[in-house]
Amino acid sequence: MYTVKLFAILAEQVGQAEVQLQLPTPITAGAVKAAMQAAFPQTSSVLADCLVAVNQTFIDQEEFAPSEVTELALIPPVSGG
Amino acid sequence: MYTVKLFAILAEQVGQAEVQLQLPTPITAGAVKAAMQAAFPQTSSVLADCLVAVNQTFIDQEEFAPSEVTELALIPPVSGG
Amino acid sequence: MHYVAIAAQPLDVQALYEKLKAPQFGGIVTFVGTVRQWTADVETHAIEYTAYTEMALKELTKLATTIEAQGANVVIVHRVGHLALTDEAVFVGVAAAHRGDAFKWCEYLINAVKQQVPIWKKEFDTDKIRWGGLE
Amino acid sequence: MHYVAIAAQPLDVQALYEKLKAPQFGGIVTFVGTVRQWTADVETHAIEYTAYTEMALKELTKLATTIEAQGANVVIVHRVGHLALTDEAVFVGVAAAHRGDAFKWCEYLINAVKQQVPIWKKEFDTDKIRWGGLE
Repeated sequence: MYTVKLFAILAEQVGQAEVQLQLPTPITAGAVKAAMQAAFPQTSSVLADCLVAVNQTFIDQEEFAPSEVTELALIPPVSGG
Repeated sequence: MYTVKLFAILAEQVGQAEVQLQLPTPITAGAVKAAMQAAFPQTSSVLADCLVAVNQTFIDQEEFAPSEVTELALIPPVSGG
Repeated sequence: MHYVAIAAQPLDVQALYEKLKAPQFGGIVTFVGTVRQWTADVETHAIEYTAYTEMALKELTKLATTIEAQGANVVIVHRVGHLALTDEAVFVGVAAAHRGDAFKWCEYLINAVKQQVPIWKKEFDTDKIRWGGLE
Repeated sequence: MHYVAIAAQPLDVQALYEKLKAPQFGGIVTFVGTVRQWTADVETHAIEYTAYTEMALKELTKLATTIEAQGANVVIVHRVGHLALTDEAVFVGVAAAHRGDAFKWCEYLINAVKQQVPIWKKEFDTDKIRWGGLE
């Protein structure tokens, strides 16, 4: 099980600031979003617009071995400024 | 005789903040600069780049009757900011 | 040297401006974003900002160092917490030798902050609550 | 409402910034020009600014009202007198509803100030005295 940090509307929809998710190897952005959607279907529409961050860096198509992953996060559309 | 205000390098070259000049009618930018050059030839090279202000507004080709002229000034290239 | 921060307390605009000053940089451009009352016909009362703080600091540092490498001082601070009308949400400042660069880099930075730094706003409007970026 | 001035005393950046704030204007861009040490290989120690004050105020007011008519608050203050390195020579601030306008108008205003407002600088450089605008 991996801990995935949640923020903003995503954290509100789930009622938690982080969740535990089962993920396949290698870890990819698509795998994190698919596991989140399966576990918390109410996040589905927001998830479509989320990015994934591994170790506090946005990822796109990269693949990660479990040993490379220290911190996972789902990033809803940002709106600072 | 008309009082003409001087500023910056022009005031330094003449050693005065204003001068008295005889001007033809109508009053024009060209006439002010020509009279200044005749009276103070040492200002010649700076004068070439000066503008003239009548009543605190830059003038170009306009002509003024004496009764319209409250304040005359020679404006060296500006360099604020 | 750049200064970046995620701040839980009100922004001290004067103190942030002072960090930018340097004898070699004669042009200082700052952008401050404040909580605005009206967006078209939607009236806003307050905004709550949250951040993924560690990652936001990393992103801000990347942005600041990229610009500073071109010859500039950069300060970026984003507020989090509950903000009222006219409260400062973000300060972006650039000091450079020439004003054209300072304007260009400051505008680039605030646009980049809005696009890629993990900070979110929850807007308390008269009609309802809105999450920024979603509608 | 705009605020323009020719100031014999040091500029209070914080106070000038505060004049710009308004609930309807969420983006505030300011430009501050300070006395810079190096211009290419010329080293500057100090600058003395003088102005044709009454006319400068008229020109600043024209500039400010033109921009404010498009929906903005404008503050422009230029210092006169003897300034040392890093002293503030000019403050130009624009508050607008949208940041793109605030950046565009602020840059327009500082360019216009430099081109058409009767203010002059006498630069005390290591090698000699230079009048701005002449070489």
